[in-house]
Amino acid sequence: MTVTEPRHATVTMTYREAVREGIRDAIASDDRVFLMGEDVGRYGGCYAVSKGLFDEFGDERIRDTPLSESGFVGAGIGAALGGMRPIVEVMTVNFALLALDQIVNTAALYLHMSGGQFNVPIVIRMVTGAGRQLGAQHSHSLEGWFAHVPGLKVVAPATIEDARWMLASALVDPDPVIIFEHAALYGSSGEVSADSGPVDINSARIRRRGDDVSIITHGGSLAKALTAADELDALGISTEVLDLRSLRPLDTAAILDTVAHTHRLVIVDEGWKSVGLSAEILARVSEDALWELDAPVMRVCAVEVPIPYAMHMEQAALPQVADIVAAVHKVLDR
Amino acid sequence: MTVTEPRHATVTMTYREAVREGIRDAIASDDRVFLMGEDVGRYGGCYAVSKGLFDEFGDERIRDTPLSESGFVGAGIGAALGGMRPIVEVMTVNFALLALDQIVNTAALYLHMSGGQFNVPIVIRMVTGAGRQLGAQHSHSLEGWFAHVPGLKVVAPATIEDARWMLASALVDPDPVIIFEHAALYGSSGEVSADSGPVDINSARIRRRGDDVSIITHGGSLAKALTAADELDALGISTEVLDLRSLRPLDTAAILDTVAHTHRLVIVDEGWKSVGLSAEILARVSEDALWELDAPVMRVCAVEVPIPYAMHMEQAALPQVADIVAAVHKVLDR
Amino acid sequence: MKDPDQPRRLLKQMVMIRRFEEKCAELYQVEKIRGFLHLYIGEEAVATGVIDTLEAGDAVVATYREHGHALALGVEPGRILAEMYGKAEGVSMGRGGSMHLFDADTRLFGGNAIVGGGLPVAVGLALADKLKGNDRVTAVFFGEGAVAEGEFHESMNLAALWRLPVLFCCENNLYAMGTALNRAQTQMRITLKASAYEMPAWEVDGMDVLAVSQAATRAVESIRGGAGPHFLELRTYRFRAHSMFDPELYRDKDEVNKWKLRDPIETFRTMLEADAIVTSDEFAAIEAEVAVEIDAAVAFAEAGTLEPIHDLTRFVHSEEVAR
Amino acid sequence: MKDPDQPRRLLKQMVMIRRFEEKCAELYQVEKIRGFLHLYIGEEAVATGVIDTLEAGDAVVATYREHGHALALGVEPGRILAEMYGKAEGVSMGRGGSMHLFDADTRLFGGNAIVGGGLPVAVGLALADKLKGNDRVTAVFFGEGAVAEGEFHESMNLAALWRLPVLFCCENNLYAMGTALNRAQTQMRITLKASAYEMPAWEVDGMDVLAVSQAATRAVESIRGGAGPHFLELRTYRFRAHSMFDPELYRDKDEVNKWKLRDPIETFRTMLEADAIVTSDEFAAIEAEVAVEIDAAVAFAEAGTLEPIHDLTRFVHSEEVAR
Ligand SMILES: Cc1ncc(C[n+]2csc(CCOP(=O)(O)OP(=O)(O)O)c2C)c(N)n1
Ligand SMILES: Cc1ncc(C[n+]2csc(CCOP(=O)(O)OP(=O)(O)O)c2C)c(N)n1
Ligand SMILES: [Mg+2]
Ligand SMILES: [Mg+2]
Repeated sequence: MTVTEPRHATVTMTYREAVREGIRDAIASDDRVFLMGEDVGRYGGCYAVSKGLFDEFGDERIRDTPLSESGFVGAGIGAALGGMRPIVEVMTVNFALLALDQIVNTAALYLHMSGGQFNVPIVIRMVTGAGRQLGAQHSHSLEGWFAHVPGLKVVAPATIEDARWMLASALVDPDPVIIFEHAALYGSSGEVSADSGPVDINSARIRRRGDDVSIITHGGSLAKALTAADELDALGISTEVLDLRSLRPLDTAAILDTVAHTHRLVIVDEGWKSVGLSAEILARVSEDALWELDAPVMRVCAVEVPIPYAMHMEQAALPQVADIVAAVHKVLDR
Repeated sequence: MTVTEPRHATVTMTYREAVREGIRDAIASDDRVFLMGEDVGRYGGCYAVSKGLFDEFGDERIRDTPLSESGFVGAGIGAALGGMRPIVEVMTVNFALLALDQIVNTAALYLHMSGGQFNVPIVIRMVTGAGRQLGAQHSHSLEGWFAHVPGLKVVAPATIEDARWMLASALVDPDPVIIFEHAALYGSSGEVSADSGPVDINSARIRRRGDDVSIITHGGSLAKALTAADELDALGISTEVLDLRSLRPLDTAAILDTVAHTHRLVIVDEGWKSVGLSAEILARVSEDALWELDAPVMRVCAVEVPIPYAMHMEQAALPQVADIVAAVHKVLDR
Repeated sequence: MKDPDQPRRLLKQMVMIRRFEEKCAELYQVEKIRGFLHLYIGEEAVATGVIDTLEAGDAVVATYREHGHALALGVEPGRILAEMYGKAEGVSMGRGGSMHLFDADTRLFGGNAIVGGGLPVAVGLALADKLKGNDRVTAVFFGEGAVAEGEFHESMNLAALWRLPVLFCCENNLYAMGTALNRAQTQMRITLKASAYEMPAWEVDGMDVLAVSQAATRAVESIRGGAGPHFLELRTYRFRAHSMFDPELYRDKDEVNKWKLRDPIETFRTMLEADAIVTSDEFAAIEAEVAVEIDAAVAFAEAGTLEPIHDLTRFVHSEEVAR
Repeated sequence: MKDPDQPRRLLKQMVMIRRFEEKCAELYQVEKIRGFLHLYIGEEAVATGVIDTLEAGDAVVATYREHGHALALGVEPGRILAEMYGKAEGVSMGRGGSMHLFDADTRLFGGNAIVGGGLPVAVGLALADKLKGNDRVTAVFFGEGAVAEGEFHESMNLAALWRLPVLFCCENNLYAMGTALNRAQTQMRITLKASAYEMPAWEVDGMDVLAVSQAATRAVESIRGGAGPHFLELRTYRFRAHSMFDPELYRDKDEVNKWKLRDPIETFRTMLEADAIVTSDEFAAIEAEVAVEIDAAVAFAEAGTLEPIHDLTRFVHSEEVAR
């Protein structure tokens, strides 16, 4: 039986509001869900994401924590084991380095080590990325590290729609899901379906169709890739842009499909190049679609240097639209 | 002026003894060097590496620490900043997850953030790898994580010779060096030059020459690769084996050279495949030597699952000689 | 004594742990058990006394030295041994081994082999209970070595701050592998660490199972009464090496022998016999029962099967359908 | 008072920090300074009082709120400001910014923006001094928020255990971003944390620069005398927001105003004037000197140059030749 899908109503909001609405929804609709992290409550969230939620839900469900990343992430894992559905906010991935033991040695391993008895339905949100002159200790992009670890799922909402709805899907997932929100996105705004409900969080999505070359990217770099595609369009180069959305598992089929379609590939990742996410995408293409390639793949990544404070140096260290455009020219040899 | 290199005298020892001799040498010859870590002293080291050194050098230079990975690794960094040359032993990489903040946010960044003022001449040794039925929390191979981070150097001695002499080079290096020792290697023995002194720790080395196919590997997997090469030899397949030795920086030239020579490549890495070290090697080959490849590259890695305890399952999870042989057949299509 | 069965129960439990682990040591020698094996011999009064006071629904988080805790919780010896054999019938299906005993039925949440790693998990389990309004307690066991870890400190603070129903059980056996407590802490009165979090903390003779039971009972009652977390320092000693690989260079035989005079089973048995609560015949009967159970456990483990290799990638993600 | 110049010196130092940071706030508004900017206004007595007692060769490890510490150490204001401008003439060549001031000459080892991250580093610096037989002290500054971090606990324990020459300076300004101390700790007497490591610890009025100086002097003397690490809890308050992004929803104006009555500069100046140690003319002269220095600093920063982009990959590894 085929029914005509009703066109969803849409509303306009910022990425920040979208994340907040997702959290509000989840807490309002499921007693087991609560938000926990540093300054998520009275302060309103370091990036103002949870502003207002403390007044709405109180201190049990919007729980401020002391500065104890390993402690409260582990407590979130324990609460998940105890039947809750915690959303744990680690302010930024930079501080998550203090919580990796719990994320990797506990959250990712308990299901397996217990022979399937204990799954860990935790969602860990964290901010990632650079670009605001915060210096080397506040500018890491370590999504690739997490994407390396079996037992974790890793997603990166790049659009307002995904910011709004991925959380619901992550909370339905019985296993640990890490959500990376790029700091630069919070202020961006756009249309969102008003009632999508959980969305698929395992698949990549084409954000722009094109025929000459593919760009694969995620998170904070999507906007740059789309801008580059616009510029290239003006030059008569038709660019396809694939947003990975899920970093673990990677949607290999979608990756191979776009390569099979355009035969030329540029990968854009704000993380460092060596042993990063871009390497894995390149590796999969080479393993499974080597003969589809009409040119070597190019990677546009952060320069392999701690991210400097000075604006001109920071910008030079990060992938820019011009770098993407140049890489496309290179793989097209024109 | 060319002189005939005198053939170095050699001695036979185990990998464990080689590491110990390296440490003894370093401490005896430089007042600034000391060894610090959990149970390195009175206990003799968790893997008996430092056995006897406590009696020889005393508790200041063979310093037992409480169980505080972040604390004592950070203290090692501070001591290095203060003019010492600490060798910090983190019992295994599994516990290093507790020290990553110090390794990444301090050791790797201080030189850069200080505009070149403060280098951190620390050496951090840790055991890596699986294969002894220690279960998921004691079997990680996370070399790839460290190899991702600018500011670190990462080496993996796979031979007795490198176990003996890489430490000296790491201590000469003005910046942080991480040394990965695979647990399975400690009991192996072989010949070592008696007085090599610091060796180059930036380059890979061919461990076996061959013409039909290349295997690139490191650390605990080198022996498996060499065994596979022997088996393949019996079948008339000539295999070249490259030992990476340095995981950051990677010796790209050596990687490309062997590919240019054989045109077929198998990468063996005990770490998980996705976003691991093997991906980077594959990526570099695809970027810079795509047209040299006569077949897609194959990766032989750990299955993407936490390492199980049961022997048959653990062995099934890890790269085996048979897997390497099968991969070679596949890339050779015979 | 309120519960007339308790003495015999505690005694039998300790004997069971002791004989079970002696068997494990044997089986390790003949390579039926592999990997790391940490024996609890000498420390039986601790798990026995504490866990005896817990109720169904309470949770336990333990370390890699957790056979005693699993047995005291009532996990079947055969399934524990099968786990160490790496058999599919093991508590963790052979995926975990000696260090990773898990059991959903008795709410045993590991078997955690990262020193200090179980502490935040216990805090979270208690948080879940508190949020749900359950009247449950989570008991977490850890060695005195773990007290130096940052995770210990963060967990203590969180539990105290949120007044969570956690019973912190520090098994102070004086050594962390080869590191004596005085090489790890200047302030060796571990209960003072708890005071820094305003947490009630008592020093308990961990070689005296009744003392342990009494302290734990008092603490658990207080926790259930809403008084927040409590801390027990249980002073004990391991009679064996840290693991099967330890040459024990760091302590001398005299010290070990002195502690063996305080063997928790011997002293308790002697007391019970003196008080005519358990006769020597009854004790012999206990030993006999235990021997039978252990034989059955070995038989069970031996008869166990190996999980098929094609199932290797199970349990990376849950198998629930409703995603 | 033994050192007749001290009062005027301390006063001027505090005024310098205050005016410097007021200028920073202005420059942030016009986007000359970017990134995170954390002001020390209100807390000047702490860095001023402690650092005044240190000697050349001693080391300082600070946080992201460290302009005051750098100035008190004698780092040139122009080079600090140039750093915040991202100029090559900055103390860290523009690589670090406000949160990462480093200076080899005065042994300022950061400027660490990971809460608690500087503590183990300080322990290590002190370890180096102890191993070398240097008679040096390392002072490490951190907020009361850092006390919850595991790295705090591990560092305290190591320093105490090894009797290292560390002066732990906890700048207790009652808030960690928006989290009041009573939301982070049950036991709010922070000195009791130090007691858990048998470390001498004193509560000090951090709004009174002489009290700070006296406590620090006593502690530093004791440390140099070989008594091991000491702990100061310096009770203070930040008058401004946590950073330039903070809407300050978590505390009310009344509280802030009450603390402003205890402004460390005002109270000290009033006292010195009452005691006729510094006249109001002299104070005006200090302000004038400071204003000149700050103008010079701004001019220096403005005149600074941008590091060439092709140098981006410098300082990933050292440039020493002898590898
Ligand atoms: C984080 C971490 N560091 C180091 C180890 C290695 N290790 C295993 S047991 C142990 C000693 C722990 O001592 P304690 O906490 O006193 O417990 P006990 O073994 O005495 O019961 C060590 C260092 C580990 N498993 N985890
Ligand atoms: C490990 C870590 N967690 C979180 C942060 C974010 N953060 C920066 S400053 C701060 C508050 C610290 O408070 P406190 O230690 O009291 O110092 P204060 O800012 O009051 O001087 C926080 C949470 C961080 N930088 N590092
Ligand atoms: Mg112990
Ligand atoms: Mg504060």
